[in-house]
Amino acid sequence: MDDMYRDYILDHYRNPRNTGDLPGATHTYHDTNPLCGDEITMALRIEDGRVADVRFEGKGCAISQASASILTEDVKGKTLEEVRVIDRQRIFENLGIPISPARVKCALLGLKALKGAAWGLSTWPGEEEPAGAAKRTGTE
Amino acid sequence: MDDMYRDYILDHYRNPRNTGDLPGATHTYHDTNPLCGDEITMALRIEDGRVADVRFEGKGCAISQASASILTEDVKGKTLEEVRVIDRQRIFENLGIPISPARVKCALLGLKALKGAAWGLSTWPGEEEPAGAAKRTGTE
Amino acid sequence: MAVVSARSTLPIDVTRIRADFPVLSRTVHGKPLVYLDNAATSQKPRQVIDATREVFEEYNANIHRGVYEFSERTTAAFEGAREKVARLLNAAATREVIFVRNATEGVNLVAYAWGREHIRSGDLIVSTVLEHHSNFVPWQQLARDVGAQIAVIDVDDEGRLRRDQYAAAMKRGPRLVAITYTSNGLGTVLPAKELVAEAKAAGATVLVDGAQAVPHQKVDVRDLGADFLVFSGHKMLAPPGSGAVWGRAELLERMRPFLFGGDMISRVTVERTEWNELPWKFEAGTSSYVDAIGLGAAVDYLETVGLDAIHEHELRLTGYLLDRMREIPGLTIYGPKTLEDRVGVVSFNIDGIHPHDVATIFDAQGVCVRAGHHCNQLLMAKLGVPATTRASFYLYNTTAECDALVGAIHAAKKVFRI
Amino acid sequence: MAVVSARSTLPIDVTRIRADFPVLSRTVHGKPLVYLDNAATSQKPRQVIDATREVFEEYNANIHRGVYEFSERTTAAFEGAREKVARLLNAAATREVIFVRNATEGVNLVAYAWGREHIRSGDLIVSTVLEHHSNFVPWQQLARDVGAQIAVIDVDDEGRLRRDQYAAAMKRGPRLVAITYTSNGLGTVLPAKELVAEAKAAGATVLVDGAQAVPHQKVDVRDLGADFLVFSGHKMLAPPGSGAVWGRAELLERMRPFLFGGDMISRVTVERTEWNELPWKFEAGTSSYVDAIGLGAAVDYLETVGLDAIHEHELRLTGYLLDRMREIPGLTIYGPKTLEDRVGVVSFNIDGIHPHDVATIFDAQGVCVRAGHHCNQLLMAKLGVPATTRASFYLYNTTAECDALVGAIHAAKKVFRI
Ligand SMILES: Cc1ncc(COP(=O)(O)O)c(C=O)c1O
Ligand SMILES: Cc1ncc(COP(=O)(O)O)c(C=O)c1O
Repeated sequence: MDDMYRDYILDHYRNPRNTGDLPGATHTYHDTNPLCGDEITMALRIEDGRVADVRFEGKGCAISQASASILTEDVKGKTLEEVRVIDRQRIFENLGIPISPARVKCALLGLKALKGAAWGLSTWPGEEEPAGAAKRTGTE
Repeated sequence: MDDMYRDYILDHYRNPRNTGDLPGATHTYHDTNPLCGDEITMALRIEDGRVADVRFEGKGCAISQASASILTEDVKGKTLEEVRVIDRQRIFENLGIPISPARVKCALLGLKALKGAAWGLSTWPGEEEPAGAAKRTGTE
Repeated sequence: MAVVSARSTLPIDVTRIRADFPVLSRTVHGKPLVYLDNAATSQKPRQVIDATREVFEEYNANIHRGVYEFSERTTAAFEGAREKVARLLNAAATREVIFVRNATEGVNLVAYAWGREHIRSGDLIVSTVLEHHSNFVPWQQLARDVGAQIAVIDVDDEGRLRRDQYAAAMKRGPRLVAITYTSNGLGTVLPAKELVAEAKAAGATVLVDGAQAVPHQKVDVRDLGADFLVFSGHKMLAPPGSGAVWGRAELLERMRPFLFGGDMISRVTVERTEWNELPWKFEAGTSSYVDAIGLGAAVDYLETVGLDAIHEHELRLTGYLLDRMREIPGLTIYGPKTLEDRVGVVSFNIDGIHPHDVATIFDAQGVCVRAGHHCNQLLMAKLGVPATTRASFYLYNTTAECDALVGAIHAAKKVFRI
Repeated sequence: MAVVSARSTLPIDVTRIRADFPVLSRTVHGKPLVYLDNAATSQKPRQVIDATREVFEEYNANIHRGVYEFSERTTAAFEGAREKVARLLNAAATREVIFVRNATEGVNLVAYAWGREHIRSGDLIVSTVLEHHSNFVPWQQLARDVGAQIAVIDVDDEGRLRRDQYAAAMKRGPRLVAITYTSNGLGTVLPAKELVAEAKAAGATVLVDGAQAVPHQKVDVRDLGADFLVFSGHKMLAPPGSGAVWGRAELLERMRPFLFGGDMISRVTVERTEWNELPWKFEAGTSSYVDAIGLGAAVDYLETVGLDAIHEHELRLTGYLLDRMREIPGLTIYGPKTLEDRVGVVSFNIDGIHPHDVATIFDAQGVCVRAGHHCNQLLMAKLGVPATTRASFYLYNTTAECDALVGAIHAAKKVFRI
């Protein structure tokens, strides 16, 4: 487990970067994972086709919050083209920890909110699960 | 199989006793086994509480037709009280052959029509299956 | 009567296949089992039995949302089965496959969730006299409730659909066409693709009952062109409790759910509920996930043998049996006279013996067939009989079993002194 | 962490019981499995697994109407399972037991077949904040469709039903009361018999969701006095795909069928259909007969151990775990503080750790629990949390497993440096 809940993950969870209101935000999107109640709002200020600033607000598990926090660091200053190619693999690499199938939705919630903010899209290149992966949904 | 389709069964099937119209019938009842399309009409002439005459008409499998034919022979002349006590066991004894669970409904169709004729009842003492017996119904 | 192995000229290796089915080596009344009731349900190979037992013994947990390894494994096996079914049918997307108990529930799902929304008073529903009750009664009841009409297309003397009547019905602008692919009563294979095309051209929504087709031949939903297809797993080597509705995603997306409860929701408040995504929107409560995993294993098995080979094998058996039966006097054989439009099912009557008596005598020989109306009362009315005796094949049947059936027919005639 | 055997003071012989469950000797991430997700689904004993395998290997055939020995045997096993369920519930008649896939389908059956006939605009439906989505969303949707109202009775701070609110709702003359017996989210056991009596006195029809009660205690429907009871087999040692609606025969007789198709008819013509008798009138198409046979074997198993003994065993485990957890700082435990009104379920949160993280860390220790809203979003809203971590017991659990859970809580706090 120390594999997964490493110091930097817990640090991002407890001290998330780039949080709070984003004055002058040009794009904002709120997304939730209703299965666990995780919520993330991503706000972007896009200037000249670049992410001039990014902030998020959220609550939820360590994985979703750390993942979103790391993602904001990753996208700041990037062009929209560079942002577009961020895929699930990149998120996993950013996290640098093993993500079990049940936790994939947690890890990707920030990306989903980001893409919603940037494009208002509900699908995002590279966000889809690869064939063969089982999706998670909620029952007992 | 020769156990089951004995000469007297086939004889009752091919040359059913007491068939045709019953002039002066006081009680008539038609019943079907929709699973196989078997049909039987029982007609009784009750006089002074006795079965003065009985006739049936039907079509269907050898078991249902032979059983009805034998039953008519059994009840002729009986009092209603004597008729009332005829139960499934009596039918099986009258038939004198092994009846597998799937054929029970065939064997009892005549009794069902008879009781319907005599009492217009849908249950008959002793007709119910004993606890533990599975009923048959129709699907593929 | 021993069941001998199939000759090497047969398209599949029946001896090897039979070894996979434990039940096929059982005896009935001291005779080797000759199982010819496959249109009712199929037997199961060890691979399917083991797949279901493995879940229970190795990693069982409830699917979806479980944040632990067993639940992840069970979920992966369940969703993997869905992908296998989607591939088998060549569905455009895995989410077009909804697991249901059986074909019957599938038709009802469409009748409730699509039909009650779209079929209005005065609308026309087109059905056929070949339909199993499961693809007729739901529409009859819907029509009754909303005041729609049903046109029941007839068959000709050989049990082929009356294309003239069908074409005429299409001119009346039906809202829904609900037809079977293969008749369980006669073995008639309908020209489903053509019928679907005519119906689509007429503007109808089309449901195809694939219960007797998906187990026995390659069915490609994209090629077929219908809107919905239903089938049952238990008729294709899988456990009862498995089955699917395939539907076009655009339609399924717009449909309101049918059953409400756990797993099919995304958010519930006192006032309102938001639905889950496809396909889970239609899968309320704990699915029969072990049955579905069994269906996945059954699909693997069928694809390994090959559905084209299975179809060819059944064609040969059907031809062989029809030839042998035509030699026997006093038989009425129903359905098409040629193999062109029929497969896998031979319905018949022995003159002077009721089908129930036939089946009882066959049983004493170890030969299992159906006797009855086969949930085809409209067809029985058309044939003018209350019931027929029906033999139906699957991949593990042999010509020796056809011979056993022929022997049983002679035995029945002997018992009845005919 | 070894799972040690239960002491002889426990009401059942857990060591012997555990030996019947193959999965319980498996390991997860190298640790012995500690399965504490029984409210989601139960594990299966060899007796159940073998009963289902035996069908497939020895005598499988489709049930009902088959005029041959295999079909008779399968039918007898299937109908025998129904009798076992009827006896378990002390039903007045076997035909009051209808097999369905799960509790969810059961509620929907009643909502469609009874509800859509009897609930009218302006009528009142009474539900509770404890309901599983499966016993809430069907009524919410029905209410929406017909313009009825829903009153959702609240719970007090310990998760006990607000009897004052309930009594007030009864004064409003509800048409239907749909309540759970035992809460899957908190383990609260409702005073079902009293609630049913109040509802009946108010003239309501009453459905009781027995999904978390029937597996864990003796439920006697005649004593309970309700009109309908639903439950799922998979939560009581049986395969998923099995479950039942029990209903009072007078009501079931008058209800129109829910699903239409094969087996539930007695006669079909183009114009109309006559229904089969109870219970088959409500069982359209090929039933999950192997799952149902598994349910019969599960009932046998539970009755051999004894439901009172199981209940007592779970009470002790619940008490033991609550005591041990109360020693741990930084935990919030939901539900009644005493054992009087709770059993089998312990829902909690570790301050500062989200339940999903808790479950992931537990999994690494081999401890399987649920993390989430448990299909109880109304309850979560009431508790003011998006999710909880939930441990739930069954007959095979041990105090050593409670200790393992406590160890996992400490491990989670350590991982999170709390
Ligand atoms: C109280 C309660 N009702 C209903 C259900 C639904 O059960 P199923 O998913 O088997 O239909 C559950 C299962 O979690 C439950 O706990
Ligand atoms: C053509 C056809 N449709 C539907 C069904 C119904 O299948 P199930 O009973 O599995 O729902 C059958 C089964 O006999 C069938 O042959």
